[in-house]
Amino acid sequence: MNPNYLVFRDGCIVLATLGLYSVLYRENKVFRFFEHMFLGLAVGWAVVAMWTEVLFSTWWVKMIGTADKLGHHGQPGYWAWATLLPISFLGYLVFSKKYNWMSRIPIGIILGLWAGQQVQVWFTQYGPQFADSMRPIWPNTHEFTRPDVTGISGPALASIKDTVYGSQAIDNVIYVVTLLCVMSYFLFSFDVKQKLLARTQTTGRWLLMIGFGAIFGSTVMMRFSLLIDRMSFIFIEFVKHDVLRR
Amino acid sequence: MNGLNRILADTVPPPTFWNGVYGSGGLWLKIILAFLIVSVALVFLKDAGPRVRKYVVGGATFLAGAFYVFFYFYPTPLNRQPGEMPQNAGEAVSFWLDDAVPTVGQIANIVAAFLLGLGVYSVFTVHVKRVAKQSADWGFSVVLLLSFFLMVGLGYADWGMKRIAGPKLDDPSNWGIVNYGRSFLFDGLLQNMDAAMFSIISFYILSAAYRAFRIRSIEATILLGSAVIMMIGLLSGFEYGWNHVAHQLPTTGTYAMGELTKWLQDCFQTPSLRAIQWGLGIGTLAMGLRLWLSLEKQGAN
Amino acid sequence: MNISSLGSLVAEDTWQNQYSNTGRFALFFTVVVVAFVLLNIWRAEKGGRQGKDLYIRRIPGLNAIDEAVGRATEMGRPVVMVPGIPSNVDAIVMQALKIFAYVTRVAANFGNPILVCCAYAPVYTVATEMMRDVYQREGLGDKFDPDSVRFISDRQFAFAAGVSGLMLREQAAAVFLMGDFFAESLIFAETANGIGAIQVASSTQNTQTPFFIAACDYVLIGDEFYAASAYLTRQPVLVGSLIGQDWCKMVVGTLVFIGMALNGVQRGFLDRPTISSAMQDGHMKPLDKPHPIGKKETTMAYLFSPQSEPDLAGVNHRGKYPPEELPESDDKVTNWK
Amino acid sequence: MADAEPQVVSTGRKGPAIPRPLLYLLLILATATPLFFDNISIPDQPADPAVFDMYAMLMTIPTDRPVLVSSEWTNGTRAESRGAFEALMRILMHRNIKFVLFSIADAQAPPVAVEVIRDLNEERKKHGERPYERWNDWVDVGYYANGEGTAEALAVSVQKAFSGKQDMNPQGESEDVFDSPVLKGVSTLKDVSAFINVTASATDIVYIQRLASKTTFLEFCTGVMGPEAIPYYSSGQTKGLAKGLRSVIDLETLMVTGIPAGGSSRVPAAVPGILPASDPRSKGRGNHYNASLHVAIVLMILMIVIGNVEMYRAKRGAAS
Repeated sequence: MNPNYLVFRDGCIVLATLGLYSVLYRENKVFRFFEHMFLGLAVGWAVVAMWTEVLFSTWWVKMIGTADKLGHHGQPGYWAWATLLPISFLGYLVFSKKYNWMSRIPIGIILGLWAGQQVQVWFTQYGPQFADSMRPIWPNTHEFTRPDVTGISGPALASIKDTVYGSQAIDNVIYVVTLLCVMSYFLFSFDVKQKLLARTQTTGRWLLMIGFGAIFGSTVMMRFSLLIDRMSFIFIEFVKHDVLRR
Repeated sequence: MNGLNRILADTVPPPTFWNGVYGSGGLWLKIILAFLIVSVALVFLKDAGPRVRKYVVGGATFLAGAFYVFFYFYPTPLNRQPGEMPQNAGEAVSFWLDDAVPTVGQIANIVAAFLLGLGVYSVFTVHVKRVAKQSADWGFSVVLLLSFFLMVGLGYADWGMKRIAGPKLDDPSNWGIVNYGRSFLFDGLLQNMDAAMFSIISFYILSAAYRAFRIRSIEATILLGSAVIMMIGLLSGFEYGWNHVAHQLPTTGTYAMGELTKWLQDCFQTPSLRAIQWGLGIGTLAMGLRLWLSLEKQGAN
Repeated sequence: MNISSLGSLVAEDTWQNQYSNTGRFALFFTVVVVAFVLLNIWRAEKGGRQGKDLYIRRIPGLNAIDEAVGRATEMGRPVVMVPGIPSNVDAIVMQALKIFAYVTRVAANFGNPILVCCAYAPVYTVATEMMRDVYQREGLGDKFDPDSVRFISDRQFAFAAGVSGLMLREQAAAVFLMGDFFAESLIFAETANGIGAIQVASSTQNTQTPFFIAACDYVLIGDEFYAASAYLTRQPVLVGSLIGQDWCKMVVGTLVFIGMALNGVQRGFLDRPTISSAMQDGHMKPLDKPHPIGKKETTMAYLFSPQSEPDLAGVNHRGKYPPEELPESDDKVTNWK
Repeated sequence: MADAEPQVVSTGRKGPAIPRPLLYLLLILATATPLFFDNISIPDQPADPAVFDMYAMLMTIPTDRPVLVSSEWTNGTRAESRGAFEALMRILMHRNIKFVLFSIADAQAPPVAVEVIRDLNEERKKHGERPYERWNDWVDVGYYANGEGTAEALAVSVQKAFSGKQDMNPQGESEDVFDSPVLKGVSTLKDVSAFINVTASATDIVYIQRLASKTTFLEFCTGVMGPEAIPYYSSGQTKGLAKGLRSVIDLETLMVTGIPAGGSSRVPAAVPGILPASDPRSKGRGNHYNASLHVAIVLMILMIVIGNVEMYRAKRGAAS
């Protein structure tokens, strides 16, 4: 690519970035300018992508088929895809006072397809997690800590993995208690006047907070790394390399 | 022509009632007929009474969902190889279901894509109105509409050129003004504005942490404590120093920073995430059932 | 087990394969969950007709809705609602819109302006219809402003920029963030906080919930989101479904508890018992050499993953299509020209 | 009853002592300043077993078969994903493993990845190594709009999924990718040595649901996705996992130090490093950003402490 173009492009990017950042100080005209430009570009791209990335390959080509080219075999077209066009366009009747009920048909189809899939995927997604949570809470060895596995391989390693050591049993107790207490917090139709339930629910909430704290902590890294990268773009790639040519 | 022969094996289906040859008059006729028949049927339906309406909407929803439910409960032909025949009628059904899944999976995408026009309509009504009335901020609406049309124009022009020229245009040295224009708008501005907005979050995280992360209740303290431990665990330098000290302790290894964060993750983060997720999963399934069977009252109540 | 006795409609292999793949238990369990939900909906509807009310525990975040809208009215500033950035019209966004319909009803009665920002065109369609419906039902059909439901952009961060710009310019007094939120959650929450708006939030994405907890006034955690519409409207269908969900959670909890105990017993206390047979290719077969029991050799492990390599299970008796029935050959290629 | 259900109310509505703009300026300084100092090196001692497994798996997968690399990131998450992708490419290139590049998340993902490969080739030339050639060493099969369908198809047959795709050969002609040295003889997932997902969106679940069990599935995800990806790693559905910037830093360290025997739970033998510590390439993008990350997180913790001290003081002031 032309180096002058690159400097121009990077300059515009830096301007846009700073323009968007300006909202941190307060809402202002510069931000408003870039915000509207951003929205215009984004909606424009959605319109481009609608055809070029979705409809063209998944609908149009399927409907009319493809020509036979060298090294690329032609496919027949399936006319039934054409029926989706009028059905989809019922959605546009939402603005009609009289026929707006028809806009529910395409939405109903989308919803139905989604709902049916839920029955299909529910167990596949959660079943293995149920199984993994059934952790034994007592050790099956007299040793307390798991030995260091450095340098161990084969059956010996497999045996270590299949053994529940004392410390692991304690961890498993914590695991199961956390799991069941948090689950009890999400029971809605039982009266919490029952002392035991009230107590497990409160404990559940506290344990939940440990989990949330851990999530918070581990996601902070990504947020900061994105900023660091932007700073690297502005100061190193643009100012240092493009402008100062160093 | 090695590639050609290989692809032949199972990708070209035989001609049937349902398909037609690319560009042939027969296929076009079928396409137009299909379009017209469905359109006419829908026009007839428009004045249906409230009862019929309910059945039409509910029926469409039910049928769409029933496919996947049936697919799940009907036996799947495992270990099916290309070119294999079903053993009997029952297995023929499962073969058919298997083949139909990718097709059915596309329908939602396609319908949703057609509905994008509604979104564009919404954007236009707001901003064109503003420009027409010259109300406050109308200049910015002009900016929005202008960048919209530029993006659409250059986007389609670039796509068309790339379809004609093939992979040649993957190389920037063969680019013309249109390709540069699209790349500038998309790869340059749009993608980087995305990144800029994405990175703004870190400012907000800092201010939220300063403003709201306070030891005001047991819960907040617990949240704060585990968050800080995890954050410290992310610092490789700190971890290095900590482990160095931990190694001096009588029981080596156990107090390593990595062990602590891993313990937090395994004993608290994973089970609490799972407990929430299971509840949400059951909730989603229940809501899915209610929607599928149209048990909920339409609209708001 | 020989299932071919069920009839020759379905080949024996197919049945065997099916259930060695997803597992008979998976199908059974899914049916149980579905049945519990439907049964309780039926029970609640019956009870509802007899005027019985079923108990739901208090959900603090939801009591704040009236307060938030009331405050917005006092200040004469709009209520902003964002149903997340879904990639599909699904239960999550429908649920969010149901809660928003309730908020809209309160706002409409107070005569307070609303603004619903959508990130997905089909959602925009549903939202427009629902909100207009609310106004019509309240007899305020003429007060509904079609521009109060807007499509902003389907691009995550363009949406974030657009919505925060709107919040700032309209000086929203109450902000409701419910549904599928991702990284943009904190942008909304902090922007709203910056202008002093009350925020009621909920994300089904667990990784975002802590950010909402840190930055928002009221947060619905996890499943509370699904309980919300039942709590707000007390519709028998929703309440029944919620009770059904509770039953399912109890079943799952019990199952985990039993599995835990059973695994513990089978894997031994202070000693690993030796086993002489194990599951191979979907059948219990004697082992050449007995060995101490492993993690994956318990009843529960077999129940949940009956066959780890489904492709290896079962013998395939299917015939091949004869070559002349195969769709094409080189000279037929031109057919598709 | 109220005490059993404490409310999540956390906003302090009183104006904090440090104004927001100053806070933001501090953060900009904290992240930008360390970037100007190339020679800061912060020690790193990798401890995350998932990263050990990732490196060990990458160093031991067979070299006679290609790997499938689904690159699902664009410049929006360049910070973490580019570093991860570069580390992956360095290892693959070092071991002369051929690869196929594609995406189901974003049409822009393959071009962005190709750009990284171009940059890495420049770097290789500078160090006197042969550039990794398109068509002979890797092919780009582009973007697939229907992710679920593509994953489903890949699970059945790689050939079917990628059929009809073309790439440019060194003579500048378009040719069927299955005629390239990379994909020659590949028909199903059994013919590839690993499936590697470098992702910034939820594509990992799509693959895990449909094909992870049929091949060696490795995942590079962003830091935010980490917590949700861990359960799949611990259940063995994902064989190696790198989560965000910290894992990139760890990988860069492992590329120098290697792993002793038993260090990885999934590969018993010792694995050597591939770069000497003196090689400037051993300080990759991850290491380059590490100092800034440290300063930023320390600033964050500091602000939490200051905020709490302020609250404590205000409370005491109100009490007296």
